Amino acid sequence: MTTTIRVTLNGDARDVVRGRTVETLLEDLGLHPRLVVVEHNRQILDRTRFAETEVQEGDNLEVVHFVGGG
Amino acid sequence: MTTTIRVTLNGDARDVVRGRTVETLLEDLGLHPRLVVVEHNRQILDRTRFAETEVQEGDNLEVVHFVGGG
Amino acid sequence: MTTTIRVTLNGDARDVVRGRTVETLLEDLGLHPRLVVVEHNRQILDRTRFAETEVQEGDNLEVVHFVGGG
Amino acid sequence: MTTTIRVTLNGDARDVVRGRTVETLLEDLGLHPRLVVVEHNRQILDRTRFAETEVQEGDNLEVVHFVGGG
Amino acid sequence: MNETRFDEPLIIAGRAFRSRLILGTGKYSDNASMIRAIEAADAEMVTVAVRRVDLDRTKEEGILYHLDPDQIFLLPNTAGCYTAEDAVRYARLGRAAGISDWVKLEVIGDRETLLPDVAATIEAARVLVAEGFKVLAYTNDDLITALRLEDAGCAAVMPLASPIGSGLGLVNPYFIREIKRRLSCPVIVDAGVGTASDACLTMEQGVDGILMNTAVAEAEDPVRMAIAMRHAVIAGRAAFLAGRMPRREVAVPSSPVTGMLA
Amino acid sequence: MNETRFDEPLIIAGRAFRSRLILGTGKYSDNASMIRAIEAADAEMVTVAVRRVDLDRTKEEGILYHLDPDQIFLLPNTAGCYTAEDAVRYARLGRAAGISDWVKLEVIGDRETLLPDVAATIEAARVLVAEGFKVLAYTNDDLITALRLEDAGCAAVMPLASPIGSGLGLVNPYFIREIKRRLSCPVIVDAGVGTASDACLTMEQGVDGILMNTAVAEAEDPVRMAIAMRHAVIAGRAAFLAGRMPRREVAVPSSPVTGMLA
Amino acid sequence: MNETRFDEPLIIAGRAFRSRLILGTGKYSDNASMIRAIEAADAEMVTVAVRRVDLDRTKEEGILYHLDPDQIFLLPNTAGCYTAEDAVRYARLGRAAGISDWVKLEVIGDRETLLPDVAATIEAARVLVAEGFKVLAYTNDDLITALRLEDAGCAAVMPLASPIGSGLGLVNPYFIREIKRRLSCPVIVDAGVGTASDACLTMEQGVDGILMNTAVAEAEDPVRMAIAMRHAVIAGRAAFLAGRMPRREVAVPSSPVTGMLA
Amino acid sequence: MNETRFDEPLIIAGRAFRSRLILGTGKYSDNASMIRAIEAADAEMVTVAVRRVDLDRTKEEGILYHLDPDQIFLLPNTAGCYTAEDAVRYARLGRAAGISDWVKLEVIGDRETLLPDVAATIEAARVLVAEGFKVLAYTNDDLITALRLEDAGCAAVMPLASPIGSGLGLVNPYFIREIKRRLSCPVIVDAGVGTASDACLTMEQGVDGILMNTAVAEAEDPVRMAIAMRHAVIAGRAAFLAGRMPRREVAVPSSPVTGMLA
Repeated sequence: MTTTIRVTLNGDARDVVRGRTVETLLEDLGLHPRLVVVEHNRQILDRTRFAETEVQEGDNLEVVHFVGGG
Repeated sequence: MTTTIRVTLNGDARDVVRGRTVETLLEDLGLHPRLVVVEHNRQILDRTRFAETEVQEGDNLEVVHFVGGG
Repeated sequence: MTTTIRVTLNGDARDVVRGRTVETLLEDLGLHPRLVVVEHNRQILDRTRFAETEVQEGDNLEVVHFVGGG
Repeated sequence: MTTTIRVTLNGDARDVVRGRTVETLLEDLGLHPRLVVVEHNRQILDRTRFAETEVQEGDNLEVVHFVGGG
Repeated sequence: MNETRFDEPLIIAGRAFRSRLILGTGKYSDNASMIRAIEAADAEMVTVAVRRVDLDRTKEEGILYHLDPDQIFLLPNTAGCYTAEDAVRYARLGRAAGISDWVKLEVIGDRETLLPDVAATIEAARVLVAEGFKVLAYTNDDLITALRLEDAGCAAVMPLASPIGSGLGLVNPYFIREIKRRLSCPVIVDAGVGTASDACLTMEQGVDGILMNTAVAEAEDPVRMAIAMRHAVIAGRAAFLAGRMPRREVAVPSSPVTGMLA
Repeated sequence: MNETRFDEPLIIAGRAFRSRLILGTGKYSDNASMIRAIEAADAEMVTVAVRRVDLDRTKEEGILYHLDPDQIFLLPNTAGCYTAEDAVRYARLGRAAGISDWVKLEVIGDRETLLPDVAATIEAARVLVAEGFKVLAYTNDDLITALRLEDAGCAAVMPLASPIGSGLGLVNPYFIREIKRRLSCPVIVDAGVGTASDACLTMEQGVDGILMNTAVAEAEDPVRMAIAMRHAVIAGRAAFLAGRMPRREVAVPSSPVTGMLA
Repeated sequence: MNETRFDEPLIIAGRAFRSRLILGTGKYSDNASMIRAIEAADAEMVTVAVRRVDLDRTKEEGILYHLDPDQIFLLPNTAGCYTAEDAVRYARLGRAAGISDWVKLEVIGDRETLLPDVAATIEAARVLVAEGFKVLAYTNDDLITALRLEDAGCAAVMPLASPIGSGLGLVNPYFIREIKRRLSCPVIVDAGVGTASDACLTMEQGVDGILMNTAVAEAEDPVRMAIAMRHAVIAGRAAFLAGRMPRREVAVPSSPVTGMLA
Repeated sequence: MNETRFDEPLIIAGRAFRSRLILGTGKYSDNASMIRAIEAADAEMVTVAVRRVDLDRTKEEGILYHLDPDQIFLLPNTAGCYTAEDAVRYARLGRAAGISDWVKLEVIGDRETLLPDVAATIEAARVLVAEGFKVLAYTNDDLITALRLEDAGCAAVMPLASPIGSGLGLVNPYFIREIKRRLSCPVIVDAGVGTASDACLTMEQGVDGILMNTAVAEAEDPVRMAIAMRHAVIAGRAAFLAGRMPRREVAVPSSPVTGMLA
């Protein structure tokens, strides 16, 4: 059993250490959970569930935030 | 049995002698069959069938033609 | 010798007691010398000369002021 | 006595054989008298006088015509 | 090159028209004026409405007493319809007259402005195209709707210049120009033209033709205005094809700047 | 009523013109195009400039080699003159050509904008009228100046639509309309028209004619634009005479609102 | 009466805004300029877009690093969405940021013109309203669509002045005025304003506010343009409330005509 | 940068003005409204007319009973004069009031349009400048005349936007822009502004200020319109200084096109 899993993160395939939660994954990426929104397999993931949600092989994660726009 | 039937003609109730066809009804009204179009109970009636179509009690007839319009 | 002279004041003929100066004439009219300008026989009369300028028979006086305008 | 005279023709100094009339000068220039207008020393020269008008030393001639214009 | 040869004919649904001016036949003070205006305008196609025969009045009102479909192409409209269903019904009645299977489709969305209900128009267009109609669809100046109407199979798309009967002219030339640029089918501007310069300016956007009614019928002198409109449409078309000079905020002399006298 | 009969002729200084479109002859790529454009425009009068004969080049450039004054009325201009004195000189030279005593007077006040010097124009007009000229005076769109030019005896007053060669069209219709309303002599709009709709809109103000040059000469296809302008001037004139419908911000149906089916 | 007291606040979905100018936050050369422009414009609400975090670049790009939602109301948009489904997805993501349940809905119908797909916009609006969103819907200038969006429960309807980023200004004041006249919900004009006079003219139609982005962000000096826009919106609003003088083609003196000297 | 610091003061004849809005004082329903409008407009200079004292009526009508020349700079005009001689006479009377040697010169050429007689205006300007007046000369929108007035030594040139009291707004922005571009002295647009967007658009042409009267005095609510005009002038000025975005007929998104979700 490998120690990494493969997920799709913002459209790109990415290897992630097995057992990371969304919260720890964001930490790894240097992102502040309060400043992003996460869509987990096409469902918005409530911020309160970041800590309990473990990233699984094949997960599709979208991490978005607000940028300048008109 | 009465000799007239009641039909709706262009929205108005009207008594018509029993046994009139669309063709003879138009004649009674002084209308040229070639210059009008007849809707019979919400179905357009082909001009070739005016002679054979007998007006029935309760029929809804719309007799229309072209008028000036933009 | 009559005690009045006839002058033209703002376009109208008007009888004025002989011996009035421009200053006293303005007083008679209830006008404040500082708020009007006087044209005396087509010449602008300096305000400092109102007191010394006696109104003469046949004088043409224009008394003007500022009004609302665009 | 030289055989040429100097004139100003359309702004340029030009040597012309002595004794030329306006008519013969135009001929020399290949111009049709009916299609041009000549100003001779600032006076318009009537076409009927082209033949009789001899070009003199120092004359100022303007030969103009119609061109496209708006 | 004369006026009849500077241009190609307008082709709609395979039918060629020499004239790019289509007239409505409503609102004239009398039929004689209407006939004379149509002739003066040199129109080859006119719109007509479908209405109940008035059984209590004179039969003179039927327009076929006045216009010969062999002489002038009649385009039945669905004016006055507020639903796709109604418009389809009127279109079928118009076709049943036996003249053609063309229809000027309009589905109105609002009684005050007579602006089209574009969703219902698209819906009706699909039904009518499926039934074999040649649909010329009146619409607003929205490109997206125009594209959908073309996709639906309309024979021509007819965006407005401004509201029906308003005479406000071509309010949004950008949108009309963009519609023309993006569609492949003929684009006929319909409604809003008020006078000749409006028609001329509209044609200069490159559109294929204009349909108008009130501007002619309600002019003080409809026949003279019909003459005006005929020339205006030709003028605008020719100017579009000619390619106008550039606009510039500097002046440029028309006469030579050289050759001046000293 | 056809296009030649809906209108009176234009009368200037006692001379009648069927066409209300006057063309300039400058800026064409070649003389053949110019000739064909004049024909396509159906112009009866064209302007020409007075310039020195170029003694070193071909004599082909004289316009009388190309235009027959018996066929088309030539109107000499004073283009390029910046003083009343110069304009008078050029006018006299133009008259000496023996064609007519008409002149299109222009006295320019500024090289960048080619706007007229109205004081010098009025001065020159007085001199020329006294010498028996028929003066058609180019001017700006100022009513007061136009009235003075009429008082000076000008045969026609020619206000601009916008600067010469700019193609900006009729920028100030109010001023042009007011000039026309107040003057008795013909008012010919001169300069600034860029395309057919400009010409049409200008004629709709009621003016008597239009003089243009660049709009035709610098169109991509001058002959087609000449056709456009011919029709545009007729269209605008006819629309003016016809009397347009009112503009209104409410819609009014063109088809009957009664007689709808239930 | 001073500038803060001549008017009522703008109320959208129960929330009161003193400022009627909403700014977009895109296209600024840098965040500092954006912040200063927002301050200079005195805007209380700005739009933001929802986009993927760029995992390979600096995290500075998140706008929450620069704007404090407690200081300025952030309105997430669905810019870039071409289907109702996508727009709903983006709206939900925007709401999940936890700031508010407001969304500026836009569903684009065409990549070239960025014009809205009105059918898809209405569809998405219905879904989002049912989910409790406060929907401010970007749309074209079609009254019928605007009425449908209001019927769908939108908190505000946002018709365009002209295409996004075009700077063409208010092309069709008639349609905008009619939309405002007929809707009960706030009407905010969105897109197309290019300079201050556009904003002023737009507000003079009676609309409740303006949303703009490019006009400020792409001005040569965005902060000065933000000042301009702040004043222009106030000016247009005050002029609308004041009731303008009539237009007339005759002159009327401003100074008394009596009391002149002889 | 706040609104008082984004701009330089307006300097006329060496005197600095913070406000670029000059108001006329005619046509108000009552003096109290006039005073409040002047305050709301934040004007520093107002025009006044010279008229005979009405000896038979109340003396209240003198404007110095209402306006304190130490608080607001009064600019006497020569309104109502139809000759250079009359205008000079009125200017002298105005100066004799002892407030300043400034005059707003106007010499009218026509009672219907109130358009200026430019020849007489230039003549009067020369006389008055020679007598030491600071002449602000009302004129039409002709560049050549404006150049002559500057040459004559005018302290400011005041071209019209449209006729006095018409409210038609800025009809010819090209001419006004050109006048501003070519003159060195201040250019103040005078007459014709009808509402706030007119004022804003006028200032965007780069001119130095605006004088208006009827637009404020005849608004339904003059004080609110004065507020509108104050902001409109600031907005137009700031927008001019800011440098507007380009106009383009293609759309450009305001939100990023990258970073969209899959």
